[in-house]
Amino acid sequence: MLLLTPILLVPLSVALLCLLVPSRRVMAALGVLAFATTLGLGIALLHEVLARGVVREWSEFLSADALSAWMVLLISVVSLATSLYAGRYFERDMAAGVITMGRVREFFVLTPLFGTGMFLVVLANNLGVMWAAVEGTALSSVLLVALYNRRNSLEAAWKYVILGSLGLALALLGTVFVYAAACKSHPDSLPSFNWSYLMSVARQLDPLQLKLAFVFVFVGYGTKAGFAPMHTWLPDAHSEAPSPTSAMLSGVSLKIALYALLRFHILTTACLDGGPDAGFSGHLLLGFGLFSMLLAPSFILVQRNLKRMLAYSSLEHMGLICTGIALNSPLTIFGALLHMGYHALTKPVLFFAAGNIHQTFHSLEFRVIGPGVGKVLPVTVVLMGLAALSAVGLPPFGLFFSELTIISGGLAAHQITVSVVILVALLASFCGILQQLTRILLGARKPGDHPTDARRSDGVPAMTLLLGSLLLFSVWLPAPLLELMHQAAAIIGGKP
Amino acid sequence: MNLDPLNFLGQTLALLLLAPLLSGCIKNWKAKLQNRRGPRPWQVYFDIAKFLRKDMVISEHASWVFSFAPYVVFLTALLAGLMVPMINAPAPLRLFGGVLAVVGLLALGRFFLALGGLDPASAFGGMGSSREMTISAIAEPAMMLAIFTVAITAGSTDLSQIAQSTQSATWKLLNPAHVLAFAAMFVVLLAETGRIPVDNPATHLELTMIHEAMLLEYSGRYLAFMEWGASIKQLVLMTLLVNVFFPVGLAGPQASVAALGISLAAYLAKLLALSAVVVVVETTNAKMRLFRVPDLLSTAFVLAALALLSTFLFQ
Amino acid sequence: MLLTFALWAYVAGMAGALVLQRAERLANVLGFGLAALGGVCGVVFSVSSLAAGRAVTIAPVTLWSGPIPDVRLVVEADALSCFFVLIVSLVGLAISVFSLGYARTYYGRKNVGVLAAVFNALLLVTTLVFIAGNLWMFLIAWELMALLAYGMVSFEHEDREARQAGVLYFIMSHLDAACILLGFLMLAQAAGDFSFASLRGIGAKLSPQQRDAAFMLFVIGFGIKAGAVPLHIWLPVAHPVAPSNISALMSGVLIKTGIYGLVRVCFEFLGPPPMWWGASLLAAGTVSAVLGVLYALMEHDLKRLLAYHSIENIGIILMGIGAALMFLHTGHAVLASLALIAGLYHTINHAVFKALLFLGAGAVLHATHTRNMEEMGGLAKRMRWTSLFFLVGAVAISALPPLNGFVSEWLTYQSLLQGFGTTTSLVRLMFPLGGAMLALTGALAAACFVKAFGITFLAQPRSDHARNAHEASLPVLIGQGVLTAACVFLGLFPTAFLKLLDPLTQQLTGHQLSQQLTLANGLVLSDATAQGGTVSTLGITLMAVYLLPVPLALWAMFGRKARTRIAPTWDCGQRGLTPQMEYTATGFSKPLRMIFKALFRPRREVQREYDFSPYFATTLRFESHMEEVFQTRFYRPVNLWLLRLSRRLRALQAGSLQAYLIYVFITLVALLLFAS
Amino acid sequence: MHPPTTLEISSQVIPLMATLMLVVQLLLIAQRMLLTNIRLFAIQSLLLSGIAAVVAFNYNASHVYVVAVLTFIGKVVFLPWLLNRLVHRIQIHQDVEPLLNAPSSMLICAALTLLGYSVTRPFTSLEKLGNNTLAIALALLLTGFFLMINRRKALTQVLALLTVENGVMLAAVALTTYGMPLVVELGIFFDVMVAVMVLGILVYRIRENFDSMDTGKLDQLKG
Repeated sequence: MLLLTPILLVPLSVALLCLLVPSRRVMAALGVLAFATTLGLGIALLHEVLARGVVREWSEFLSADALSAWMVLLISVVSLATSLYAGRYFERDMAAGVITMGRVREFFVLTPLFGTGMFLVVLANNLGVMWAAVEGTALSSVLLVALYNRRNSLEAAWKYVILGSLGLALALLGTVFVYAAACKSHPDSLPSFNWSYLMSVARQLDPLQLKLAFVFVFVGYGTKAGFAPMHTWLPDAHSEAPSPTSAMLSGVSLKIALYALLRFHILTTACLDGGPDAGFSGHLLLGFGLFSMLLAPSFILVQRNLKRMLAYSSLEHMGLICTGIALNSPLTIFGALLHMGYHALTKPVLFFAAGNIHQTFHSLEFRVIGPGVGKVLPVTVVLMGLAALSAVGLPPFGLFFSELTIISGGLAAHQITVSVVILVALLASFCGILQQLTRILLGARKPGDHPTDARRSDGVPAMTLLLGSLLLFSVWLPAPLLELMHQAAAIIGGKP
Repeated sequence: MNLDPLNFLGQTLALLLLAPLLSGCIKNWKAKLQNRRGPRPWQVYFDIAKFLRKDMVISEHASWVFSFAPYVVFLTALLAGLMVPMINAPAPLRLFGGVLAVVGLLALGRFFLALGGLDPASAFGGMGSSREMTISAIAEPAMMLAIFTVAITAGSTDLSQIAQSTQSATWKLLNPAHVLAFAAMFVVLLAETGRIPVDNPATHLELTMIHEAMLLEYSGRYLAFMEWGASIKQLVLMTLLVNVFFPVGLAGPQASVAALGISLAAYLAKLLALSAVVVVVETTNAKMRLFRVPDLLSTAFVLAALALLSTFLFQ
Repeated sequence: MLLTFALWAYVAGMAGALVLQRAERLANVLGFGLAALGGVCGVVFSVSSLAAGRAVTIAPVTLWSGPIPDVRLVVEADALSCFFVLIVSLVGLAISVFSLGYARTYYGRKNVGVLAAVFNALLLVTTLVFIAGNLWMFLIAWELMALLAYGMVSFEHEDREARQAGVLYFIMSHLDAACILLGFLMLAQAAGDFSFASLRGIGAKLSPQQRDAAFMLFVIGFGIKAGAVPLHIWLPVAHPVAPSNISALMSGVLIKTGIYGLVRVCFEFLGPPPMWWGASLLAAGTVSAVLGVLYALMEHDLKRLLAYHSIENIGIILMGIGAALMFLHTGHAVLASLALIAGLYHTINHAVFKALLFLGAGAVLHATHTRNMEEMGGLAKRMRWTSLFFLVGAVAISALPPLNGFVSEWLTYQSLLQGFGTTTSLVRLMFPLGGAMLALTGALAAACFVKAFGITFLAQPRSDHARNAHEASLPVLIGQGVLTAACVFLGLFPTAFLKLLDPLTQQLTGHQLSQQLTLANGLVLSDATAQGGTVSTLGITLMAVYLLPVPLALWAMFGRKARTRIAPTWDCGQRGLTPQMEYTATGFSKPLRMIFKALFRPRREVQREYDFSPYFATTLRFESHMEEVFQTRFYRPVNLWLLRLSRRLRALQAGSLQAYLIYVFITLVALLLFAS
Repeated sequence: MHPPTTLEISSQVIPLMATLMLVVQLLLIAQRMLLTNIRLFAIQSLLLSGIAAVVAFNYNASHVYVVAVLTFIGKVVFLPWLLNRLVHRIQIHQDVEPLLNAPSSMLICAALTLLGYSVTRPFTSLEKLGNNTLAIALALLLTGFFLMINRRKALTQVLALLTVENGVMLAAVALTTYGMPLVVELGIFFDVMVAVMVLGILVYRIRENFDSMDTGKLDQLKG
């Protein structure tokens, strides 16, 4: 039976349906339904992949290996939580009159499209199609960022789209180079542009050309994945988008771009392996990963806006994941993949909580929110506190384990400076997040400053779902999932 | 535990009876040196007896600590005294503690003395205890260092042991380390017993008194115990000095009666000599300002450090 | 298994208190009751297994193995663990009893359920730290401990001070966790495994540079946790603001985890120590001791004062441990054991009397609603028992005979004195000088506690709060009573207690000393040498009792007819003494402040308003500030520098799209040039 | 097989047209009038589709014809029309003000072209069409990039982006034997169309909200 096709079609059809459906509730329900289905399909895919290795459909046009399956799961979970949260969220927005029904519809149409795009990225075998899909996600998310049509959101959207599409143009050039290299190795016929095929001929490709190609792809997809110094659009977009979108952008979208980059990384490594500049791509990843990790904390330390702070924390985590992959030992790659997962479960909670705070206090500026949020939104604050603890990598949450795995892997690879840098960066961002959150969450309200329209139970289902699964998977991972991740790590490590 | 009752009783009596006489002598000689007639040496006995007989006036603010303190002061001084060899080397309580215990017990006494000074809520008492604790605090390191010097060479903190090894041939009395330590210890003695130039036992002038300020609210038998304890403490420290740093003629264990007699004579002689020195120092010097005292004590500390260094050199 | 039972009791207490948090009385009783139960079990367990002299009491047990390869949680307990479990259980027991009464003050104000739950959780994770059997267990328990303590420090988060203190504390704890992690990972790389069992003696496999690096990391990490100067910066800030029972736990037990870690690492993992390890620890200990007590003297906030004394005592403990390491280097194992015993003995002593003092401070705080000593006074009459307990604690911490502080410091002195002979290098001068500094510390501590007790409990009340103070409730008194009893026991019967340390020294240095340390069948404590010094606190006490008849007899002889009259204090003919005329805490420590001017750099502001002559001021305002030199010279500058740097970097994100494009552009060009 | 003559011709023609594209690009950079910019872009795209056509003719690769046609329809006809419409819709005629003046931007572009050549030097391409065409493609991309930095108006930035796209397409057509697989080409094409529409929408909204298209005004989000 077909697996990959429905994963693409379900959200797509839901998106089209939402164009017609009259009521907001139904649209929300449809969204939940769609991603619940994809989640189920994802799990099915997991087993399929474990059974068959690689799942192909439409004559290899779509193919899924362990890595893709893992990403499919991440996308589904985050999107599911997002659509769970979005219903109540927009209900309040409409009640407050900050948004029209038309815009809400736009959201419920675009979000599944966004999802479809991401699914296509991870399922497409053809690198060109993958590029097109990434561009598609970018375009759909741009409109989502601009949803509130405020000055700030438009500014953010503009920066996002310009930097994004520019980066993607570069990525396209890189992709073309890769294809050119393929053509060069087989001048007679029109070679297939499938990743699987390219991998098979990787050794015959011209290393110099591939290096150049990787540079373009790296800058291109790196911009989308938010590596410093190409990250500049990230805090703007993540902070100005409606909170559900922020959650998706931060939770998966970045990782999708990273995924696209990884495909090329694997290819390049396979090609350059043993050559004069083997591990070229790895070095780039390492350098930029560490740079992002070091840059993020200083912005967190003097941050004034809640969601921007969260965005920078995402930058930090992307840097760490990148570093873990670049260290290129099975353990660190595994740790990085695990980190992706835990981060995907953590960050949305923080953004949802930020959304509640935003809707209650009508601002994200720390000084406006002021101390003592806990007195107004106890439940939100407790959940947010837990998520924050996870985000700064404290036990018993999984990020603690994945971070330590990466660090110790770094030491094992005799990269002691790398490990030290990672520790320092994590420590710094910890300080920042801790003191900023303590400042607003704890304490007593200023007299006479107690918002009346505080709704205590908003978004609790979504948040508890995520946090619960986070806690569960921190202490216990089902064997198939573990196996899947080990295989994915093997793929990245170039030992499929 | 080998506690020789005779020795114990003898030394207790000696401490109790000798202490007042000694301070009496010092008072008397001081007067003489200042061309006054001065009180008779045994006047102090009468004073104590008088205090014991008198009614007591206790401050309304004072708590139980106030009444507790005199006994502690008196007993700690006495106990400390029993650990120092006076006439024959194994002091009665040698097993129960050496020099560290002596210092500790005196410190305990001082602790409660200071509390007793604070208790009646009078400004003088507070001032007195504040200064007392300050001075003792900066005197302590010098004292310890001086004691370490001899303790290290003797390889023990047991005073009798130190005294004996000091006597024995292996040890030259004029070892520079020894002399320096002695000097340091002497300065500490002046500070600890509240003598000019650190404190003036004869004055009740508010701003200069230290020890007396703490006793200001005491009367009757409490005052008696306080005074007596103070004089015992003085005796103990002097004995420490003469017998540990200069153990000439000190009788060893199981000494014959004659030996004991000689030892007693030697002890008294040394004691009187030392008191004479103290008297001379007191009359020839003026009292220092409180914030000059640290200079004096730091000199003592430096002397002790030098002593230590020289043991290090000469070993 | 008693220990398991204790742990489950903590878990149950935590869960129960959380569940019942609506019914606060029930939560209080259940939570702290179960904590006390767990404490009892812990004490019995550790004492029994130490008395039995078992080296290994719990063989490694794997509790949980995680998704990631070789991430698992292992617990094991040897003699060292047991000793520290004893500390945490004993102190925890007393504090839980105390809290039964103390938590009532929070009824209706704060969530008592959470308080009780976190208290139990703290006891749980602290115990786990001590019985951790591998790196992961240790780190997780360690981090959770920091997290929970953070929650407790900012428990009364309504006031800003508490929030900031919490942040500072958590940041420092995280820093030490990072150092420790790195150190452990360095060892684990050599061992190829994370279990403590495989780390034993692993230092031998490392190069000297690596060992030194690891040692430095551990010293910084555990030093922060223990609050050794100059890493102590968080301690006097964090401990006072927590609820008093938590302060007691933090100061009594939590900082000991640092000591535990140091001992564990230095004596078991890092292998034979070079001289400078011990020497540096000894030096650090001396500095901490002296500076800690000096800063304590300047405090008139009762709990801050106690917090600074924790720094001092940690210093004394470190002196013992450092000396032990030096002796290990010079190959005097027996002497090393003596020094180690001194250090560990002082560890438990400090745990006991510091907890006692904090509990007393808590009772006073509850009675007077202030931590400022200048507003107390006269409490000895109003809180007789509390004052008695506090006095015992004060005497003990001032290292005065016959209580436990004296005993452990006596042992420290002895080991230092004998240390002089162990080597001929100039280093040996450190021992007597350290001893002298120890003496200075002791004397200053005595001064400090004369002030603390005298100003707080004696003389006239200085405020209405103090005037209306009342004795604390029964559980509060019992809690303090338990610790007082412990102080007395540890003080009077050291030889009995030393037997418990035998398996410990056997494990760490391979020697058992309690026999050699005991004379006259247990009455007398000796220093394990033939001619060396001896002391018997019990004997001294007995002698005091023998001699008590002397003054009594004199009284009987002369003063039979003497009567006692209560009268006002002599007021120089003024009309009545007012509290304003009493000596203040600030005034009491003034002489020392002047003597150590160079260190304290006090700043004073005097404002006087007068009508015709400055000598007849109408109003007088006096202010005196003091800041720690480390704060002003190191921590603040670094902090400011970081913030400035961050603000600079902030300019990168100035909002101009052109600038952003240029970043990408430059990156691209640079990479192109780099690639081709 | 193809008659050699055509091959020779085309091997002359293609670099020529590519160079012309670069020239147009330089004109774009120097040129200040918005509407003229749009026309120039149209011309550049025309050249691009021309190149595609020539390549297709050479190898009579049918799907490259498709590319040529699509490029013509999309970039020569549709987009310029769309942009013109947008320009009229939100009446802006005043000329665009670059950050750097024309001469210095020229110099920079020259440098960038050099960079393009130097980077592409190492690998001589598959066959006679490719080599310096690739260099030109790279130059187009970099100069387009620079153009984007150098312009403030939202619309001109869109134009610059499109020229970058052109550069990429040139590479795609010239570098690979028969262009990219059709599906990819289609995907790219539609993406570009959609992108331009999205950009148009945003430009429109920005115009509404800020009463200007000066992206210099979009600097509220800091830190």
